[in-house]
Formats: sequence, structure tokens, C-alpha cells
Amino acid sequence: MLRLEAAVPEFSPVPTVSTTAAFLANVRESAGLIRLDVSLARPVPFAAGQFAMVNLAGEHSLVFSRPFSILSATEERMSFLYRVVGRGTAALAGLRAGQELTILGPLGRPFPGPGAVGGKPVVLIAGGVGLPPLHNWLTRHGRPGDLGFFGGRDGQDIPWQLLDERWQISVDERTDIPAGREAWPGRVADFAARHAALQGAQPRVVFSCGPIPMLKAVAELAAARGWACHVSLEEHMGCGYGACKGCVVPVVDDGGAGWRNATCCVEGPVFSADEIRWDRYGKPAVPLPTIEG
Amino acid sequence: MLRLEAAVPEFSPVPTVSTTAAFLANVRESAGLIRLDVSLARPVPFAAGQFAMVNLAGEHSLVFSRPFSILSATEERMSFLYRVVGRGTAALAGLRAGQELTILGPLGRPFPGPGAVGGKPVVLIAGGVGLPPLHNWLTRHGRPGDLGFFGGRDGQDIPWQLLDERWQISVDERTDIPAGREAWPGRVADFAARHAALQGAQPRVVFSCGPIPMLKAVAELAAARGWACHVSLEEHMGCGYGACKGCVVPVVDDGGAGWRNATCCVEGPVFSADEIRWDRYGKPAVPLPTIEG
Amino acid sequence: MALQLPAWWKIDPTAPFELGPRRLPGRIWTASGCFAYGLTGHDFAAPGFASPYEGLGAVVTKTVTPAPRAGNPMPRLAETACGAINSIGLENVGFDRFCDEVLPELERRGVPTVASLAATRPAEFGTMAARLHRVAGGFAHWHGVEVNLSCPNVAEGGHDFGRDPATVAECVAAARAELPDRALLAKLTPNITDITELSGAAINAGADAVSAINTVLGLEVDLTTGQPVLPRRFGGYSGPAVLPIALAKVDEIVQKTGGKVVGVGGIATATDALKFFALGAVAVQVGTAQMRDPFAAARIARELRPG
Amino acid sequence: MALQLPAWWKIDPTAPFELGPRRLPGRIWTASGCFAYGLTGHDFAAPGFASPYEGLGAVVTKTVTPAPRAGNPMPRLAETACGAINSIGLENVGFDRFCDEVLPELERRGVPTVASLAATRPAEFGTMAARLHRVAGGFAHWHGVEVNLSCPNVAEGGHDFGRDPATVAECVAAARAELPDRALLAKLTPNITDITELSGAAINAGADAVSAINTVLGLEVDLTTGQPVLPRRFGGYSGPAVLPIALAKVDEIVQKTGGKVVGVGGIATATDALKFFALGAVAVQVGTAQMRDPFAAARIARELRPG
Ligand SMILES: Cc1cc2nc3c(=O)[nH]c(=O)nc-3n(C[C@H](O)[C@H](O)[C@H](O)COP(=O)(O)OP(=O)(O)OC[C@H]3O[C@@H](n4cnc5c(N)ncnc54)[C@H](O)[C@@H]3O)c2cc1C
Ligand SMILES: Cc1cc2nc3c(=O)[nH]c(=O)nc-3n(C[C@H](O)[C@H](O)[C@H](O)COP(=O)(O)OP(=O)(O)OC[C@H]3O[C@@H](n4cnc5c(N)ncnc54)[C@H](O)[C@@H]3O)c2cc1C
Ligand SMILES: Cc1cc2nc3c(=O)[nH]c(=O)nc-3n(C[C@H](O)[C@H](O)[C@H](O)COP(=O)(O)O)c2cc1C
Ligand SMILES: Cc1cc2nc3c(=O)[nH]c(=O)nc-3n(C[C@H](O)[C@H](O)[C@H](O)COP(=O)(O)O)c2cc1C
Ligand code: FES
Ligand code: FES
Repeated sequence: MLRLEAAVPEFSPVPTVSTTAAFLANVRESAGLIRLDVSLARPVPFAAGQFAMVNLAGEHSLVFSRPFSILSATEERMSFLYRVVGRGTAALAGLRAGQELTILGPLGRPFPGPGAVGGKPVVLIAGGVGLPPLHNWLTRHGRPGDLGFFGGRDGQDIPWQLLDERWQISVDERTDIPAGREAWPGRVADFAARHAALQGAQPRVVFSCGPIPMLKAVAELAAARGWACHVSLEEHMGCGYGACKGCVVPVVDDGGAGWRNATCCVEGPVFSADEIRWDRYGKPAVPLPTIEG
Repeated sequence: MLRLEAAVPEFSPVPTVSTTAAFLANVRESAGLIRLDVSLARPVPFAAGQFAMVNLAGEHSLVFSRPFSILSATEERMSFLYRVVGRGTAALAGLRAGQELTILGPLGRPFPGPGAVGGKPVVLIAGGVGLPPLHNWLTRHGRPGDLGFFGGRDGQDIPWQLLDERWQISVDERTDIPAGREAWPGRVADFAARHAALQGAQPRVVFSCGPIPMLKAVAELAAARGWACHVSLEEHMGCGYGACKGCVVPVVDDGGAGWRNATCCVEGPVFSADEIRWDRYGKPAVPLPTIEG
Repeated sequence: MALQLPAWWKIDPTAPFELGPRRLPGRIWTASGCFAYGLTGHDFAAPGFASPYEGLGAVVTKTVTPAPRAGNPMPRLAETACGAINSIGLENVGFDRFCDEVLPELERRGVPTVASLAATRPAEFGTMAARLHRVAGGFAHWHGVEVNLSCPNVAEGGHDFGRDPATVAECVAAARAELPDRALLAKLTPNITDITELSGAAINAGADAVSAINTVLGLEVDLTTGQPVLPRRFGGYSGPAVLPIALAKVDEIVQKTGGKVVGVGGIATATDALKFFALGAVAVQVGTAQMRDPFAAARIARELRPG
Repeated sequence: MALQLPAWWKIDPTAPFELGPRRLPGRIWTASGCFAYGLTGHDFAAPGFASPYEGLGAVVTKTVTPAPRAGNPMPRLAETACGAINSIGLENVGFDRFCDEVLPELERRGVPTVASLAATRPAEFGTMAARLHRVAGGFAHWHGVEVNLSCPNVAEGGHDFGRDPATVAECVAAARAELPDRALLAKLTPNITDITELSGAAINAGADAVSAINTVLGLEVDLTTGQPVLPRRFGGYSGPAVLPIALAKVDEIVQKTGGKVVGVGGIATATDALKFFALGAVAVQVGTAQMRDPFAAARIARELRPG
């Protein structure tokens, strides 16, 4: 099995493929996180941070496919990591052996590759289902000095098997920590800020993916230290490939308004943290207008 | 396993039950006919000629359940015999082990029981998916002298396993007849008309179920000989229990118009052949009106 | 499996509530035309339910017209991917038999009843309401009338009967005048540019609530023939597919019209029903789903009982 | 798996056909707003398809307005059991950039294009059409204009812009006057009592065809909060659920209006498309399904090629 990921160490856009895939397994990685393994009808080379639109094939397909970051892939297989939050993820959790899926991917702009971080060590900060793109980056590109942080609610919430010694773990409540593993109390961004390895003058690059409050905290941390910061935004998506404008995020713009809508699925999902107009994010972008369509 | 059928030798309405059932098997009985076996969560006692409304349980359920005559049942199991013709029957054919169904039944007026035929021998004439109610009647109530006829296109079309020596078989084309079995050429109604056992003055009662042209031919045969005739009509149904008026058939009425709409699912599906206004059946029952709802 | 009721939901839909001059036994009803006259299925059983009528606030009976109607030719139903299209054509036993046979039997069986009426002239609604009042004024289980103003093409004067606010007002006023102590509802068509003109007219003319929506015009094609499945080409579209349309219409009415709304359209589960209550509906009706499962409304009523 | 084409279907939908003064390359189009400006996905691949544009008769580009628009707040989409509700709010790059950047790039890439335009005053359609004619009059792949008359509340003069036959006629006439050699379509709203008044007005004013339908007003509720999912409460309902509604509207137009119809609404498969053709549509558009599968329209075009 050729590992395709190695073929795209830096991001040079690879064509997006529409393919079918067969369900292989749902593997529980933590109380809330399930790893989905599928067998691909066609290879889907991708860069860390890219995602795929996933759906059931045939008559039970959902009206919209769902975006999921790619956790890992070979020519024949692909894995995702997800949490059941609604109709689509419930359908994934209910898949049976051999059931067919559709995959459209890879999509979106990935995290910068190792050659694009100016030789600086990378700090990866993940929460919950924000893990896949960062996990993929560290697995493919990680060098000594690169450091991962993962935050969860408690020990049950941590996908211990996926997180090797390169990952530092924090939890809100220190319960259910397996023997031989460590987890620090507190929010992951605070924990990273206090972490010994991140003190000192060494400039770093931060990659983050997770809930918006976490991303904001990470962006502030990076800004305070003058570090470059890239965040992956999990905005609602309709198409995933720029067709519908259903996934906009407010970004800085030189034009009159000072901001504009960026299309998360094609301009992102990875953005430089200082591009994002955090003050407008998650709020009505314009006074409620009188038009629809 | 108590055979419930024995409990209702004559028709005294038994309460209709709404229950779930688990898919057991789809067994091919002929080129076109599939036997569906389900395991019932609750027993559903029934009389020969009654039907059940069947659907998938849960989110993949069809907007309307589908009516199927009951082929046989025990306290724990029920069997149907069906042909794939559209969305609903295709869904049945695609069921997987353990999938849940919903069953509403028994429904409708059955064929007269053996005590209600005035001691006359019964002639049962079935075509295609019209077999289940008649098969059930003959299996439960058949006495020496009662005789079944089943018509198909060719030998492939005949569910040989279901049809024992009490059944006479006719085919349009005499191909694929298994060794040791017999099949006569021609339409089943013609075949019955010419059959040696049905000559002579002995009065009989005819039960029939199958395509409308076949039913008409059978009704004419019975009328010509002065035999009572009961037919089961497979009209389109929405609810199956009298709620929607989606299943009407034109029957003789003393009122001004000479006919009225009978509700097939509750007044039928079994009707006396001379109740049916065959001349209006399958034709617009009224000049196209200007109202809907 | 059991629905986790949202925090904002505090109402017991099987408790009585006031609707105009009448107290109805509950808020989960069956919709007109989808549960016949409320006389079917009384002996049906399901696990945990003694009958499909358990917990129902009302059965809105099949619409009856002054004279009996034979309805439209078969087929009258077409199923689509997520809904149903019907063209029953208001087949009904006629108002006389409804008064003489149906209503007394409903009373005897204790079925909470809202009688659905249609007519071709506004004054007929008054005549019918008056007779109901005479026949059933003392009944304990007859709670009200729903005037069905949502059938295109019934008017003698043209095709805008239920789409014309003035006519809607006339029909409602005629019925209201004869219904001193029963709830009066006006059932509205969604096949109109602005449903709030109708709801406003109905409420102003004295309706205690409007029922929204009746079916949406729809058509299904038989691919083999290339012809519409239904002999009259189009029919009334209902079922899960129309839920978002019904929600939009109910919201529009609630936001713009002072007056109560009974939500109907696409309700198959307790979740669906809650969406109407969230928007302010005072009760809901279950239509197409009741055809698939005679216990559909009863199940919803049970699932929505808090605690 | 492959569709068995019905006997009555004889047309190759990937063969050119005449629409008014223009010959279009095929009958399977993508719908406005669901495939952006036709510049996305060119490098996508699927088994058997070199690109999602294979076999397309036209891409109807995202509606552009005279000035750029930022659109509505997020979330802009809600998925329902069998459809989607959108409230994009016509976010677009504006007519200037469309002329300067988008159209020339579409021409360069050979994308068959129908430009969708919206405006708040009828005369603006004339101004925009004239400029298109100047900029792209010599283009081989720009085939026509679809005037989007189906957005409620854009008019300065009130909320009946696209629902008022006279205004529809004015908009169409203004565009027609400046479009001597390109196809002109008028896209109609289904949220109206009688769509044939609009289609008649559009055809009489010179439209070569009407496109029916735009989205149906719909609403989805977030049960946790009890509030509508979309900040503006309602949105435009599309997808499989609206197919029977679109079929009914197309049938009404075909039966009552002399004029051609391009069918749109709920088409996801070749079977769905055939239903519109059965009723007399001259072409069809694929909207919501194109968002799920960029190859949806291309697959339909391939499946419908006879033989
Ligand atoms: C680029 C990208 C990558 C993603 N990667 C992953 C991943 O690796 N693993 C994973 O589990 N999830 C990921 N997500 C989120 C995932 O797409 C949603 O959880 C999923 O679409 C929800 O589908 P559903 O049908 O189960 O829930 P729905 O019923 O659609 O929604 C359930 C709830 O989730 C909210 N919601 C839905 N979609 C989003 C969204 N995109 N952002 C925020 N809230 C949302 C809804 O508003 C609702 O409250 C990613 C999203 C994006 C945009
Ligand atoms: C009382 C009764 C008993 C029945 N018993 C059996 C049985 O034992 N085995 C069996 O295979 N079928 C039986 N049928 C017929 C069966 O219900 C239909 O074949 C089934 O509903 C078709 O569903 P579908 O979704 O596959 O087809 P649809 O997609 O609904 O229809 C496919 C085609 O069949 C036609 N059709 C659908 N329903 C009927 C109907 N009821 N009558 C005539 N044409 C119809 C449609 O017009 C269409 O042309 C019975 C029907 C009734 C009313
Ligand atoms: C088969 C059928 C018959 C109907 N008959 C009537 C009727 O007689 N009077 C009426 O007001 N509505 C009638 N309706 C409309 C329903 O009462 C209801 O308004 C509509 O179907 C939407 O609700 P639903 O999606 O829950 O079915 C009928 C609907 C169906 C499906
Ligand atoms: C996300 C989205 C955006 C849309 N934007 C437009 C638009 O800009 N202009 C327009 O005329 N129609 C727009 N529509 C409507 C579609 O073109 C189409 O008329 C409607 O969705 C019905 O077709 P469908 O069911 O195939 O989607 C949009 C639809 C969707 C789902
Ligand atoms: S999800 Fe459609 S444009 Fe991004
Ligand atoms: S199927 Fe509904 S009344 Fe017979």
C-alpha cells in the first residue's frame, strides 16, 4: 500500500475526485469520538487539513453531504474521526458492513506544509473533532520540537490510542485517566500557554482546530507571543466546493467595509488567524436584509 | 408453535393489531414471486383472505404502507408472497437480516369460511400474487373435492413448492415444467372451465384472486354456471383501514345511480362477484369533477 | 429512542385547553380526511395503547358537503419520495347522514369531534352550523366546526372561493352566527400568495383559530406513459415534504395576524409537532401519517407529555 | 442500475436545440445559485467523466445584481428530511465584476452560459442586458439571460415585484429590447396564487421561455431553542421535496400559457428530469442536487441519451 500522503508534502492542489467508498468499520476512539474507516473505489491524495464531503450512496443519501477532515488515507482506505451530533453523523454511526458511501475530496486549503513554516517548530492545538487535520499533519510532517496539544472534558473524552507521546493532553476534569498516561487540568489553550516547552523566545507557528471559543483563545495566545497562527474553521457547509455560498466567514478586507465574506470551503477551511474578523464571527454579518435566494 | 389460523375457522372479526416484526428471509418461490418471512413481535390471528399493511419501521418507512394478503402465520411468524413492481416491493426485496418492519393487520373481509359455502365444493382460481389468500384457504379449510387452479406465463412463473396435488396448473407457454409435474396450456379461467372435475351439475362456489381480466373471466364462468363467486380485489390503498377513501371500487347499489363506491379495504377486499359493477371498474367512476381534497 | 423533550416545552398536550367558547380535551388532533369520520379503528390495539383514540384532543372528521359526493375517479393517491398526492375529491356521505348517523355515534363512543364542513355558498355554512347546533348542541363530545375553505373550484361564482378574503370572512361569519358555544376554525389553503390575508379575514370574522395548512398543489408523472398518475393531473400534496411549508405559513400567520393557529402539514412524529408549538400553534393535526399508522397521533400525544 | 428509458423518450438532451433567437448546446442545465459562476470544479474528476461540465446545455450563473451583495447572516442553510432551506441572500460579486471577470473567463473555458440577473427596477434589466450585449455579444458560449424575478421584497415600490404580472412584463420587455440574439428566460416564483398570470405576462413581453420554479417559502425550527434555524426565520425550500410542486406549476403553465418552460425544482436523477420533459418542458435545471454532487447534471445528461 503506497501512502499517498507522502506524495504531497507541500500543498500543490490535487484534483478533487468524486468516488464511491465502502463502509469498513466504526471504531470507538473515545466516549464521544468514532473513527470511520472506508475502502475507496479510487485513491484520493490529500494534504493535511483538507477535507472530504461524505454521504450515503443511493436513495438514503442526505440532501447535503457532510464535511469531515481527513484523518488518514492510503490508496485503498480512508479514515475520519467524528462525533454524532445530528442526522448525518447518526447515519454514519448506523452504517452496516458493505454499505456504500460517496466521497468528494480532497477539498479546501490545507495547513501549510513543513517547508512553509520557515523552519519554526509547530505547535498543534486541537479540541474534540478538531483533531484529524492536526493529527494528520503531525503524523506526516512532524519533526522533533513540533508539539501537539489536545483538550477534552475528561479522560473518557480522550482518544488515547491516537495520541502518542508527541501529544500533551488536558482535561477539564481529571477522571478516567488510563494507567501510565498523563492529563493536565484545565483548558487546552491555557495549558499550552503555561507549558514549559513553549516558554522562551523561540518563535513558533501555531495550527489549531476545534470549537470557536478555543480557536479564539489560541489566536490570542499566538498574537500575544507574535507567533503565526493558522486555524481550521468548521463552518456549516452545503456543497463544500464553492458552489453555494452557504459557508461564509468574515475576513479582513481593505475595501470600504473593512471585512468581506470568505468562502470557507474554498478559501479555507484553514485561515491565518489574523485574517479572521473574530469580532464579527458567529454574529449576523449584515443587518438583516430584505432579500433571499 | 400454536397455529393461530385454526382459531378462526369462520370469520368473526378479530381485533386489528399494530405491531413490529423482524425480517427473517426473502425466499424465491418462482422467477417472479418472493416469499417474505417475518418474525412477529405480537401474534396476528387472521382469516383466509385478510391482508396486512406492511412497511419498513423507522426513518426509511414509506409514506404509505403496502397491502399484502397473508400467506400463512403462526403466533411468532408471518409469511407473504409478493412480486417486485415498484418502490415498496423493491424495498422489501432489499431487506437485510434483523431489519424492522411494521405490520397492521389483519384487515378486510376474508373469503367465506368452510361453514359458509353451504356444503358446496370450492373452486379456487388464482393468478400470480393472487395466490396467498386462496392458498391459505385451501391449506386451512380444504376438504376433498375442493380444487385449486393457478395460472402463470410459463413454468418459471409457477411457485411449484407451494402448490401441492390439490392445485391444477396452467401456463401460457409450456416451458420449464419440472420433471414429475404437470401444467396445461392456456389461460387459467379457460382451463378451469374445461376441466373434467368441474363438468356436471354439482353446484360449486368459486373464490378467485388475481389480475382484473382474469377475475372478469372467472366471474363470467361462475355466472354462466350459476355458481356463487367471490373475488378479492387488489385496489390501490393508502391506509388499508377505511380512513382515506383512496381505494374505492364501484359496486351495485339500489340508489338512483345504480352504483356506489365501496371502500375496498373495509368492505372488501373480498366481494361477491355480482356486487361488482365490472362495467365501471377501472374506468373513471364519475365525469371528471372540479374539486379535490 | 424516546424523545428528549426540550427545556422550553412545558405543556401537557393531553390536558384540556380553551379554544374560543369551548374547552377541548387536548392539543393533538387528527386532520380531516385522514381518519375518516372517527368511527374506524376503535378495536385496533398496539403495545401500550388500548385504542388509536387514546389522548386525542379531537378528530376532525372527513369534510362533509350538503349533498353526498362520490368523489374522483381512481387512482386517487400517488406516493412520492417524501409525500403523498391525493385527489379523493371530497367523497363523503353528505351532511344529512353525518348529522343523523355519524355525529350521534361519535357522541356515543365519546370521540372528541370537530366537524369539517364544505359548501359552495357562504350561507350554507350558516345553515349547516345551525343544524349541528340543533342536533348536537347538547353533546358532550362535539367541540367545534372546521370550515374547509381550501378546495379550489367549489364556488359557483368562480375559482377563488377559499382564496378570496371576503368570501372567507362571509363563510366564517355565517357559521359563527350559529355557533354560540362551539369552537370555530377556518382551514386555509397554502396555494395563495399571502395566506395572512385569509387568516386575518377569518379571525376578524369570528374564527377562534385558523387551521393551516391544507394540501399543496402537486403532480406526479407515471414515467411509463409520460402522463400524470392522477386522472385529474394534479392533486393535494401532503406528508413530510410539506412540513417546512406548513411551518412557514404558520409562522407568517402567527407573526402577522392576531389570532390562534392550529398547525397541520407533514407531522409524523412528536418532534414535528413540537416545531409547530415552538412557533406558537395552540394545537396540531396529524394527517397523512395517520393513514400509515392509526396510532400516529396517539403516540405523539403520549410522547409529548412532560415528565 | 442504469435507467430503462421509456418508449416515448426520443430526444438526445445533449444535442443542440433552438431557444428563441439562439441555439443552445443541450437541455440539461445547472440552476442558478447551485453551481456558482460555472468556474468551480473544472478540475474535478469522476469515473467516466473528465469534468462536471460534460454534456451540460448551460450553466445558469449565480444571480448577480447591479451592486455586489454580502448576502445574509450565517447560518444560511438548513437541511430537512427531504429538502434544503436556503437564505443565501443573493451574495454576489456584482454586475461589474461579472462582466469584467466572470463572463470572459467562462468564454475562455467554453462554459455554455446563461447569465442570471436581478435588479430592483425594471429598467435596470435593460441596462444590464445592453452591457452584456456590448461585452459578450461576440462570445460563442454566452447563450442567454435568465431574469430572476423570484425574490420577494427586492422592489423599491413594495413586496410584489416578481409577483406582479405587470412588473414581470416590464422587466422582460426591458431585457428583450437589448437582447436581439440571445435567449431570454424569466424565472418565476411558485409562491403565488396563479403562476400562469406571471408566465403569460413574461411570454407576452417577449421571453423565449419561463424557468419554473424558484424556491418555495419554507421554515425549519431548531428544537433546542424553539427558534427558526435561519436568522431571517424563513428561507427558500428546494430539493426532492419540491419536485411534485414544480411539476404541478410546470404543468399549469404548459396547459394554460402558450410558451416554453424550463423545468427546475427537485431534480436529482434522470427519472426526475424525464417527468418534466413528459409534461412538455424544453429543458431542465439541476439545483440542490448539484450541490451534493457536482456531476449530478452531467450524469443526468449522459443517462438520458437514447440508445
Ligand atoms: C471543513 C470541516 C471539517 C470538519 N471535520 C470534522 C471532523 O473531522 N469530524 C467531525 O466530527 N466533524 C467535522 N466537521 C463538522 C461536521 O461536518 C458536522 O458535525 C456535521 O456536518 C454534522 O452533521 P449532522 O447531520 O450530524 O448534524 P446536523 O443535524 O447537520 O447538525 C447538528 C448540529 O450541529 C450543527 N452543525 C452542523 N454542521 C456544523 C458545522 N459545520 N459547524 C458547526 N456546527 C454545525 C448544527 O447547527 C446542529 O446544531 C467538519 C466541518 C467542516 C466544515
Ligand atoms: C388487499 C390487497 C392484497 C394484496 N396482496 C398482495 C400480495 O399478496 N402480493 C403482492 O405482491 N401484491 C399484493 N397486493 C398488491 C400490492 O399491494 C402492490 O403490488 C404494492 O402495493 C405495490 O407497491 P410498490 O411500492 O412496489 O409499487 P408502486 O410503486 O406503488 O406501484 C408500482 C405499480 O403498481 C401499481 N400498483 C400499486 N399498488 C397497486 C394495487 N394495489 N393494485 C394495482 N396496482 C397497483 C402502481 O400503479 C404502479 O403501476 C395486494 C393489494 C391489495 C389491495
Ligand atoms: C387522503 C387525504 C384526504 C384529505 N381530505 C381532506 C378533507 O376532506 N378535508 C380537509 O380539510 N383536508 C383534507 N386533507 C388534508 C389534510 O387534512 C391536511 O390538511 C393535509 O394533508 C396536510 O397534512 P399532512 O401532511 O399531515 O397530511 C386530506 C388529506 C389527505 C392526504
Ligand atoms: C443555495 C441556493 C442558492 C440559490 N440561489 C439562487 C439564485 O441566486 N438565483 C436564482 O434564480 N435561484 C437560486 N436558487 C434557486 C434554484 O436555482 C432553484 O430554482 C431551486 O433551488 C429549485 O431547484 P432545486 O430543487 O433543484 O434546487 C438557489 C437555490 C439554492 C438551494
Ligand atoms: S459549502 Fe457551498 S460554497 Fe462553501
Ligand atoms: S385504503 Fe384508505 S380507505 Fe381504503
